Amino acid sequence: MNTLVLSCALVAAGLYGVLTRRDLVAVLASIEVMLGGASLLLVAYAAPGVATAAAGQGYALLVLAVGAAEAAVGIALLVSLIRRGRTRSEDITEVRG
Amino acid sequence: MTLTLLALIPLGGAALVWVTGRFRPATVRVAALVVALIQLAFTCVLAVTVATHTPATMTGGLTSAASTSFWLLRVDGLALPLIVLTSLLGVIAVLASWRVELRPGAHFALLLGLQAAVTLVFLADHLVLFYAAWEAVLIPMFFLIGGWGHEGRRHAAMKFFIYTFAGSALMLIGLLLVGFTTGELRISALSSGILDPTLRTLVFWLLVAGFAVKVPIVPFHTWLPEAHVEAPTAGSIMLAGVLLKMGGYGLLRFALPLAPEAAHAAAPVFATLGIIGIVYGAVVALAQTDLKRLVAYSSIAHMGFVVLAIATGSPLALAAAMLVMVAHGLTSALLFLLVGQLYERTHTRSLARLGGLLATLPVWATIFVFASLASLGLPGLAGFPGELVTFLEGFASWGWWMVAVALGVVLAGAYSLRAIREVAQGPEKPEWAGLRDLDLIELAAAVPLALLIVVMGVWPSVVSGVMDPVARALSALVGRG
Amino acid sequence: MEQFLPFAPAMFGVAGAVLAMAFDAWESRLSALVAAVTLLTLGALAAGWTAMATGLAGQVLRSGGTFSIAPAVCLLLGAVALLGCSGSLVSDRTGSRIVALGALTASASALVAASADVGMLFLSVEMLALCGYGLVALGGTDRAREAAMKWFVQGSVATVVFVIGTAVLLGRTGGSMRYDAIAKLAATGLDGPMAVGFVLVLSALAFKLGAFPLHSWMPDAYETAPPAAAAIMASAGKVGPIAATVWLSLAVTAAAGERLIRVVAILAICSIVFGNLAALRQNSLARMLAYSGIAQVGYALVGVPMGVRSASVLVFAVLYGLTAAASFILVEAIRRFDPSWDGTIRGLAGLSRRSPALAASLAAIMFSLTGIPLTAGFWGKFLIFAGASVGGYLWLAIAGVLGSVVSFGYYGAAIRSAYIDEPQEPEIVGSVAEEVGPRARVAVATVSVLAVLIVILGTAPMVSGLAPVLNALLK
Amino acid sequence: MSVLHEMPYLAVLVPLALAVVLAAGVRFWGNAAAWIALLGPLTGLAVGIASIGGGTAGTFTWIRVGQTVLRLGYDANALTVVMLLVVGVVASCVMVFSIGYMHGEKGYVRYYALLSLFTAAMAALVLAADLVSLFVGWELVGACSFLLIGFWYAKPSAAEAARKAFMVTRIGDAAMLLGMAVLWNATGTLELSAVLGKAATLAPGVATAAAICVLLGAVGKSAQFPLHIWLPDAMEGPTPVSALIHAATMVAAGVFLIARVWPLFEVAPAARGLALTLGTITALGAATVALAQRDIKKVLAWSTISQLGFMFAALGVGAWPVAIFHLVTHAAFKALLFLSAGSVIHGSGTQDLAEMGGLAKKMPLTAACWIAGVVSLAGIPPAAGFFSKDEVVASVLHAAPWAGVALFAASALTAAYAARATRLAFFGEPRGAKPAHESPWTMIAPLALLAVGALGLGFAGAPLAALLGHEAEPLSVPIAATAVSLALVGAFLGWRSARPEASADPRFAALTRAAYSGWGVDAFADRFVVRPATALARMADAMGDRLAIDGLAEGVATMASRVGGLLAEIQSGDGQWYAALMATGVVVLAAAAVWLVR
Amino acid sequence: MSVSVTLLWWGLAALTVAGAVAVLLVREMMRLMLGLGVFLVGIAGMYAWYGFGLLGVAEVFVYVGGVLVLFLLAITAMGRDSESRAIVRRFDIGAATVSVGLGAVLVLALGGMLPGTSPVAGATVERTADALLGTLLPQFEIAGVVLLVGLVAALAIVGGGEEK
Repeated sequence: MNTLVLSCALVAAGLYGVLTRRDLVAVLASIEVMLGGASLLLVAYAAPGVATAAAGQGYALLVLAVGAAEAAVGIALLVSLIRRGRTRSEDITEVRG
Repeated sequence: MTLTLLALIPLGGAALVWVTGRFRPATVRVAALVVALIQLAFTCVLAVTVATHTPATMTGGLTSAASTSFWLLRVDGLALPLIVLTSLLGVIAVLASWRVELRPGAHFALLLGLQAAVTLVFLADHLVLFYAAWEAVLIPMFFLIGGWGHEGRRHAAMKFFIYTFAGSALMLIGLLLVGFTTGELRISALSSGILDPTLRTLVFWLLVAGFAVKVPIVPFHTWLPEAHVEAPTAGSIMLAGVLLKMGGYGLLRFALPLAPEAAHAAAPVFATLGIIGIVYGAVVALAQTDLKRLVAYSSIAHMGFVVLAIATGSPLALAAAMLVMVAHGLTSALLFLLVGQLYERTHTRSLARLGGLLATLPVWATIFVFASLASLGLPGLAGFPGELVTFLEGFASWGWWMVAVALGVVLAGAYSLRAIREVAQGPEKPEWAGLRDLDLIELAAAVPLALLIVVMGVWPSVVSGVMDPVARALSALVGRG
Repeated sequence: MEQFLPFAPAMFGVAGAVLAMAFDAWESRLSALVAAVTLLTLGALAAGWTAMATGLAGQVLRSGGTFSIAPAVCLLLGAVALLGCSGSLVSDRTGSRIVALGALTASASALVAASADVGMLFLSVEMLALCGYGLVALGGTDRAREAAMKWFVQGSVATVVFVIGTAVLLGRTGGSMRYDAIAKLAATGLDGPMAVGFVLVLSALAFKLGAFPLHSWMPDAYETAPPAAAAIMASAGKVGPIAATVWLSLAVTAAAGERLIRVVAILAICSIVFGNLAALRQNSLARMLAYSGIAQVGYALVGVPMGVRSASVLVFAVLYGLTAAASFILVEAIRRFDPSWDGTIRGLAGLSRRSPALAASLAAIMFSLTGIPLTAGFWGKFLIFAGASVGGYLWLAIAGVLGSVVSFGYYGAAIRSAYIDEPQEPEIVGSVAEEVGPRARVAVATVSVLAVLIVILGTAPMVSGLAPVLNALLK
Repeated sequence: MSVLHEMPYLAVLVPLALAVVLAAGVRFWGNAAAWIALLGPLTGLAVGIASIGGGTAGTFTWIRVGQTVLRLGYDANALTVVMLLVVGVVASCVMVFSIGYMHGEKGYVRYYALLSLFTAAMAALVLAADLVSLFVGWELVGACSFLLIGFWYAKPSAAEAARKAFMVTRIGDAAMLLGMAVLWNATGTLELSAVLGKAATLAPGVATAAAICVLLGAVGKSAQFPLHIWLPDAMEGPTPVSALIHAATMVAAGVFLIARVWPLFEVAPAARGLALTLGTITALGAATVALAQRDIKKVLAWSTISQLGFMFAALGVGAWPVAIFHLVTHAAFKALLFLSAGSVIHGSGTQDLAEMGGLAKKMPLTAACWIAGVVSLAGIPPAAGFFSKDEVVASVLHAAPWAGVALFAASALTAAYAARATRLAFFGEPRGAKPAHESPWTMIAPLALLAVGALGLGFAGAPLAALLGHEAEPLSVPIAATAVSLALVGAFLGWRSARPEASADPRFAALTRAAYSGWGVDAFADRFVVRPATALARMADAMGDRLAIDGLAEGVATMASRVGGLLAEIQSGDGQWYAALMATGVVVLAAAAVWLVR
Repeated sequence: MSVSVTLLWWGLAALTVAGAVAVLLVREMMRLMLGLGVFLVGIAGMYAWYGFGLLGVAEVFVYVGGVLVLFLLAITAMGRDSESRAIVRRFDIGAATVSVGLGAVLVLALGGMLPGTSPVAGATVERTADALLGTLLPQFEIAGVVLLVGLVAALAIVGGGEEK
């Protein structure tokens, strides 16, 4: 129960950050928080059964890898924006309608 | 094979004409005329063959037992008159657009394509093929209105397409329910018993949605005047002449047989709408200031007779529905043709500006007077038999409500005579002095129609006879036989 | 070894991408393009071959029969899109990167379509997503980078949602997340967690599809991405997720999920309404296509709850993918043909006179997207709505057809501009078209071929019939 | 001869063919047209003569569906023969007369083509053996009347008159359609023999309804109150046309129709009563109006209405043979009067009584013929009019005294306006602007022929009645005496009160004006029927069609695109809002899922 | 299960929550990164607590050693203008509702399916390796492809930034 609540709380908190932080850096960081909470849930569900544990750890590793790749891409995007001097979410509201 | 040819001749002709248009624009119209005439001749031969054969039906297409093809065709007394009408008006439409300078290749190709699609609607013996043809009709019409229409063509083309598409979309659902609950996609195999009783009313109204817009039944008619006013002459001819008939055809071909009891239950509604259409169309026509709009509304009134006749449902009445459809096909086509020829000369359709044309354009005006009299249902001309029979039979079912129809008859006189008064009669206007009267081509378009209008008036059984067996079978279904 | 056969098609694509990157290092974009296109085509052929040889069933990737069709189509569409946009791909500096990421997108989508395991699905979907961010960013403009960033943020949330779903399913199934395992479990009855797990994964897919309300990235992305990228994302990039949605839904709901599957119906109706209405007011052709894409996804989802009948969804997806690719290649072609074009629908005025071929293709494509008979698009909708109306979702079918009616409001507007409207300024384009002509030629040719194909696919069944699909529907 | 006897429908086909021939060669025939056209009525005449004492009948199938058949039939019975003779004679006279009258007119050939067409239609009407073909003829004569009244189409007044004539009669025709529907519904056929055979067995309500509908049709055609308003305007047409269509034949068709379907009225007393009432009102009212007219043709027009009223009254009391007798004599003397008027107009160049006077000296022959007609009209023995009108009055008086009295008054007024018009036109000082001249022989000859008829036909009463299978009532001296004396008194007063100057006797100015305007029926119709109808139409178009119905359709479209605009607003460009949106979606879906599998 | 283990759990939980809160609220970027680092370590600890030592280690290496560094580079590239502008907060309430809603729905829905509460020795490195090279081999390979894609995408983005 505790873990469930904890990870859900982390996800919720991360989401809140994603939705409210203005600095894109902070937004990306909040995403990492969400992801962390989610993979914690994955681990927690996988842990008990001996059979699932291995698969769980495997999957968790894959998720981790993917998360890293995503983070890399995200930061690349961030940098390419920063180069144009746009670091905050209100700087990127041009495309609309 | 024969029936397949019937659909392919205009289609191939369209391609041919289009190609010709790329290289020899001058000869396009001749090519188109030749194709249309071949089609007409072919249709007439076929018509005679089928009509003299008993039972008066013919099936065609890829009908081998193993084939799962949608290409199934069939002609019977219900389709035959309309197919002949289509081929005839095909020729007239080509003649009517003889002087089209703007991209003639495309124009004639679209005309022939339209003709092919409409013919296929009446030929189809497979639900999917029928629907495909039904929608395919919209495409050439859309381009005809949009490409060769008048000032408001942008809006009119879209409105025409979307409005009628809305109706037929619901119709599609109805057809799908029919086809996929019964597993039977052959139209000729759709008998009354085949459809699950709980579905019938639903299916009936879904189908009617499509047909009602096409007929059009008041109050789903407002696309018609706009489309007519903006469409080029040939477009109006095909639109009034055959496209509207698709609605009546659909009602007779699908709505009645599939859900007879629903149709029987809905008969009062349809009778009411028909009567409303007759009176309302005439009343509104009376107020028009644009000649073409006036004719358009007269179409609505006439199609009201079709609806009323179908609602009445007795064998004679159903035959009358066909009579009115064919008669209106000829009359309105002639009227739109004349209006178009007039517009080519005066570049106005405003009743206020026209007048005195009996002196200016005697031949044109004489034919116009003739056509108007035909449109008000003068005995001896095409309009009379169908409307008379509808009236007689309608009284049996709807009693003194026919007083309203009688009023409609009077009003029909009112707007037709108004048109004559404002356009043909009155002092000659200097504004129009020196307009040239109809030339040979234009006469070649108008005179045959006029003659056929007389023939239809004197010898209606040429149509009702073919319709006879179908009419009896149908009205037996709806329990009025 | 045989379990790796299903990889082969996608791997061709990946190899193509790698080659493209390599060639890019030597700045030889043409060879990069050729390599990618060739390998994608080979991949498609390979997938087709695995379809022939049924029974090759990997553990987590399936192939054979219908499971190979979607991947084949993804790869083929990728190839076609790249070919169609070769003009800019060869000329622009970033061309080869677009080629590489495009090839990867196609491969990823193929993997998505072939996945038979939620974990595999997760990975391939992420792959698809990463390609997407890259492709949009390659638009090179600030708007493009902005759109990519926003998409990335939403995409990350989707990833998290997917991970949670995976976690739940993993915990439920105990180790294996293969569809068949899930189906076995679902057959014993669905409980809350199971349902949530499924729905979370479904949401992640819906996000890739761009179903309302998970659609927001689509208009921005399609509008700002280079046409080639948009063409691939809108065609190949959609077919995979649609197929995956069908397989997953079948696995979860075949046994006991009739009620649960209504969530898909909700998504469908929302997408149809929103997409069609929002598209009505668009000026930019690409953006209009994006919004209409939301509606199209809605139609596809209409077919998903049909259980066994949902095979028709694949037909729809394939035909839609074809048309969508054609539509974005068309955008590219018009740009090439007439550099002065501002990308708006109104700007198409007079196209029919400047380039009859392009105008005719535009008409065919738009009619096909509307679902008018005699075009390929009709059959997709026909089958979907047929299935829905007899499958107990009549209201969805009616909503769908009415949506199609509305859709002509904007598709038709495009045709109207191209054929009916008079161009505002007298056309100086004639001369420009001359010198642009050669560069536009490939694009125009591709579009024309696709348009012809659309019409042939639309008319041929009139004669040939659709026996297999119809039998599936009629039973 | 036998051919004509076997194929009475030749009376239709020949003039029809001639009409087509003439129309085809409208630029080619020139003056020959008259002689070609003349063949038509002569054929009719011949057929009539050939069919005296039993003609042939037959049918063609028109529409057949299943068992139900609509046939077009012809039947040359006695009544038909009489009408054929009348039509043949009058039409021939008119055609000959027109040679002179219409000489040099633009559209000379068109004129004769239309006359032939009319002859054909009229023959079809009288030959009809069933209501369908009768209605065909009925409408076609109406159409011909429309085209002939509007012969001078460039003249707005003529065009208006033509439209009015067609519209008003069409109201009656619509009613007649209803009557046909009633009969078709009740008897399952429209063949007169069958219908009339079953007439006795009809439910009284049905019979009355049908009879009244048919009567209304007749009222429209025969210009009875209140549908008489078209006839005076119809005088815009060429005068010979007025003589043929609007005096002798077409307007009499109503009388013929009722006589033809008499068994129906036999069982519908209400309809008979209505006929009597309307007939009497019309006879009296129209006579008073005629008294106040200044246009010689208008006088005759109102006189025609009045005389038709006499016939309807006779029909109303069941004396249909009498009505037919009066129809015949009236055809003779009224055609005569119209043609004489035509000759006068031709000679003096005006048709305003105020500008004539003293024409008797300039145009003696015309004057003589006119006077013959007037005498017959006024019912002075031994002219034909005396006998027929006397029989009418007698029979009406016998059945409905009040109506009889009214008719007495009417005949007195008849004599009065006849005398007045005669004096103003032919006697006193010449007031005409330009010198009048006598007309050519082609115009006088028909006049002479008709004059003979107008004076002599009175003795045809008995044979006619015999032909129609009745015996004529013997002349009742007291009634005759009263009538004649009344007529003389009326004539005397009319003669005295005749004052040429435009303004009437100041004492009766208002009265005269009211009478002149036909007691305001026209104005009433215009204000309470025509204008409201037009206004309604405009409103239905503007409010109903454009605003409401089309507005709804268009409104849906606009609304859709409006909503579309609002929805597109959702794409605010704020990425975090997008994320929020999608997160919300996920939450909702998850909740929905839990709820669905609960 | 011993009290110490439970306490350890609570300690780690506190650590992660603290880090998360920092990420949510701290304005100054460097401190925020510090918070993120704390959070990641906490998570890694949780993995380890569940007996997924390998995973924990990987987490530390990849994230703390990789991702976090990237973040720092980005921040340095960004310069220090970040907190110069006042933090305007829109639809906080909405965001809060959505976030809490998501959490709540998940908790409620998954309430019936509690995760493990105690570490097990199931996921040994060997077993995991077997899994990865056995049943999960396809996924493992595709994960490699994904990383490749990430590389290409990143390259494309950063490299593609120049023109126009």
